Amino acid sequence: MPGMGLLLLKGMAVLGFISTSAMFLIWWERKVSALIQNRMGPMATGWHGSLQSVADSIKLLLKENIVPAGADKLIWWLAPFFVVFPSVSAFVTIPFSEKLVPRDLNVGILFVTSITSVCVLGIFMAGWGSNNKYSLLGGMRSAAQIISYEVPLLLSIVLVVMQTGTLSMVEIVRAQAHGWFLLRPHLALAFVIYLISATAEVNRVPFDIPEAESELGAGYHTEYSGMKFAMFFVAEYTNLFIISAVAATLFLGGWQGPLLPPVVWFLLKAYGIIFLLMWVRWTLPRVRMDQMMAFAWKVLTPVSLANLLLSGWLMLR
Amino acid sequence: MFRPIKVFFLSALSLLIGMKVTIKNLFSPPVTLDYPNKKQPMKKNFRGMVDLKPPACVICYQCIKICPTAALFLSHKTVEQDAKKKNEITKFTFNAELCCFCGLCEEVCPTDAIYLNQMYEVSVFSHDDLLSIDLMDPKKYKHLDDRTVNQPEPNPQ
Amino acid sequence: MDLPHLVQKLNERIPGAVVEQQPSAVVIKRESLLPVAAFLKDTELSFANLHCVTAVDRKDKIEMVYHLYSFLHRWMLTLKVFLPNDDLTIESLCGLWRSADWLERETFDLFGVKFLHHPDLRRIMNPDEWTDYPLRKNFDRPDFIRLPQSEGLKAGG
Amino acid sequence: MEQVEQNKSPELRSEELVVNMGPQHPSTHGVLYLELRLDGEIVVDCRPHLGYLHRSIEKIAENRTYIQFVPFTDRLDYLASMNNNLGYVLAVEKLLGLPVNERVQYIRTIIVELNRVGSHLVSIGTFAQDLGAYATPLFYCFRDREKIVELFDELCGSRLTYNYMRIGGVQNDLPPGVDKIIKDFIQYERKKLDEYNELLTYNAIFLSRTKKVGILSKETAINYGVTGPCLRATGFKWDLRKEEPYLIYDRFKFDIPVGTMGDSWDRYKVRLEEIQESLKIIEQAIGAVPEGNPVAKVNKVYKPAAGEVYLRTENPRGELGFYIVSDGTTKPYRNKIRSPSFSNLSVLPELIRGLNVSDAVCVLGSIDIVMGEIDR
Repeated sequence: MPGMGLLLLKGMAVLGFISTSAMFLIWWERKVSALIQNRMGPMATGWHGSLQSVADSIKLLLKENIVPAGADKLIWWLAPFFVVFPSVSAFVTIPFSEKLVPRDLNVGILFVTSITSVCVLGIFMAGWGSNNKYSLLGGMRSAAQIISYEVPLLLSIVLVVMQTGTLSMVEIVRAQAHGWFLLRPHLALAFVIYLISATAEVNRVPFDIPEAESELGAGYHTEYSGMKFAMFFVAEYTNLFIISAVAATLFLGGWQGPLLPPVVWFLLKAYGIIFLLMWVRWTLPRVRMDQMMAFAWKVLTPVSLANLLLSGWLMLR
Repeated sequence: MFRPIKVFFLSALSLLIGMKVTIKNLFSPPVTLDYPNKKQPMKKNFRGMVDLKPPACVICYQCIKICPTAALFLSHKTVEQDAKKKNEITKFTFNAELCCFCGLCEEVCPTDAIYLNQMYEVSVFSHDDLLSIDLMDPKKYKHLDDRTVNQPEPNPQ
Repeated sequence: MDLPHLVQKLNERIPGAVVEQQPSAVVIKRESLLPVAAFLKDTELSFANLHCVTAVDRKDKIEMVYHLYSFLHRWMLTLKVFLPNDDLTIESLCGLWRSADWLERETFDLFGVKFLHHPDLRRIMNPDEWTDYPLRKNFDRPDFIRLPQSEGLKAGG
Repeated sequence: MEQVEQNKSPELRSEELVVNMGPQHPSTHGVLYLELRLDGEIVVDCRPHLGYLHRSIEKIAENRTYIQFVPFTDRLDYLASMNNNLGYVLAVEKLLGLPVNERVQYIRTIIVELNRVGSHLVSIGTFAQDLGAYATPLFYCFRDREKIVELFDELCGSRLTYNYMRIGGVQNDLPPGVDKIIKDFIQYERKKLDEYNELLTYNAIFLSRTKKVGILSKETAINYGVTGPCLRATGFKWDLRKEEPYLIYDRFKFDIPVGTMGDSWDRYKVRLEEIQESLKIIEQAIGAVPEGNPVAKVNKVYKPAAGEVYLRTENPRGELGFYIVSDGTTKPYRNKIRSPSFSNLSVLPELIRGLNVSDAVCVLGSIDIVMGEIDR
């Protein structure tokens, strides 16, 4: 079966890309944070510590897997898979270029948003199964946060769908052939809302309340060690890449750009957004739980609804 | 009506100003050192491990008396040499586990025999290696030597 | 405001409260601690701040020392109460100054002085199951070493 | 509200969650252990447990001579060792009636104020860290503090536990060229303070996290014996350096920054402004250091007459008091240390009741405790 072989190859390619991308992002984040803080960051392994992530993953692979006493074993074991699996599957529809897309589903964007929201299940399972009060608090916070930020996130994506009339990611990119959506005012607002909600979606500063190092230790993954912790870590950075890739696809014209090959353009845009998020992370303090919820429901949701209504009216007119 | 909008924009502006600060620092050179490869020279009167120049010691016990943590141990005996009575150190040890590196022994010493050297990488694999370091032994810090920069020349006077 | 003046005032208001006037402190009777404290806090003297509560073990008695401060008169008053060794109880000042809470717990922990009507009299620093009072002069445990003495010091110093 | 509680069926009852925050927790500043009772995320009650860093320094003091105890004062408030040294040394000097010369006074003032700047920088950085600003302000503050620490390293040979003050003087004279180093530092730090303002002070998230959080009223503060920046943040203008000048503080012009409502932001702001004021003092003092020999011999045996002394100094965290009782021997009969953080921490349960966990961390960070001097 030649089709099966191709599928397998695609799957391998996606997995390979995810792991290298996550490793690169971890190293990059450490470097960016170090430079922002006037430090040097990892320097020992490889050129400027570029092999640090490899060394770390070997360390994590070799580490003992500690199961806390009184943990809800099944849930505790399953949780990391529930976090990693959706973020890996979301890669299916990401268009790296016109040709290089694992599978161009005609409901692509819907698939990405729905599959990534399964993550919250894994996080909550991790929080509940660990038999740790801090983890439980982290899990509860995470559930509340991710579900509330799903609303403005989807509302801002709906605007793009309205504009293009398609759910396919490839078609959305093609629709931007004559100019990025970012350059249109109502879509620029949607972009900002998308970026804020997506930051909350992947638990990054200033919305890193589920982890909240200074309050909850490490939140939902306090009790995880070794490879299980690594899975959470990889999932975090994979999610980060996905939201940036989706943002690049929806608002920044995806692979389109002059001179350079399409894949390079796409990665440049995606990593550009990741850098922006890193820059934000190492600058801002964390918001409080109730403030964050209030921001989602009292500011982001009404604003995106109003934006949706106004631009819908303008489109129909 | 306008106040919330004004507040919102000022808040957004304040976040952007904060990000300006961090991006400025991103492009400024790091202030830290690539530590194990490059080392910062210690200051002249840095208080490291206790060290002794045995010939200079006059066995006055000042350092033993002033030591707040009793980290130093000294005993001596009197020997007759050329029909003259002479004091000789039998044991002079230093317990780095107890020492608080206050430098009082260095200050009271009338002949500057006891001093604190510039070693700062003094970790060893066993506590026992720190419990009683024989100050009379010139090679006592040999195992730490290659880790420490600009260590003072061994000066037996 | 000075000490003799204050003692005179105290004698007028609460006769028999003052036992003794020391150069920098007033010693009062144990029974009259609460009325004296209330008088000092609430009248025009306005000692709003109970700065420090501690005790001194004088071997034959335990001396409670209260440092009161008046922001109005910028004056620190030292109040003392003598407690006999066989009856180490005294009224708590928690009702007047909340700062007394932890300071009295500390004194209880380290000296074993019982404070009556204290809201939460537990040991604050040492383990709850301890029975010793470490700051008493007769505190002695096999693992307590006042200052490790160098053997050499006995021989030579 | 009570009716709601009664109407709940037994299956739907809710429990309070007891969370042990500490002794090992990222934001309890050492080994503080808070027993928090939570209703959801709201703190219902808080019980601090101390003693994890108890080294019985007061008992040690009774068994050491006066000069031997100076290194131990370093270990009280380890972020402001110079200030602790000074408090102890001043108390002993008062007990002895020992005069010190002008140069010593000036050197002490400069060094102590520099250490105050360093200590406040650490407290600002860790406060931002507690609020979740991942290490960036912390590293900036440490970067600036490093300059002070380097200077102290050159001065006395140590970077944290200085053991610099001596009874009747100091350990070493100022190194040559120190004027320029300090003046450069003042210029540098003033620029950096603007940077902190941009990065933190008026940052919208920072403001929303700290404004009106953990409001401490003036009456409560005085009743609990709260001192230092926490007291000044309530609007009460009280600074021992101004009100009861020790050393030579009466010769310098400086202001006492005060807050308006005593919330976490005010406490932070007071510290930030105190750095400015300290820099002013240093700037005035560094130009006026007279000649003389500040170095005191350490091998002297001090035998104060029987008596007692209570002396307070304004530490970065509040009023540090030393109550020394002498019985005429070479060792103090009793040495009580009244540490500012101890009293400041005792007000914590009052402040965080009814707030949520994030705010509890914020309030704890803004009080700025050092466990070394709480547990002693």
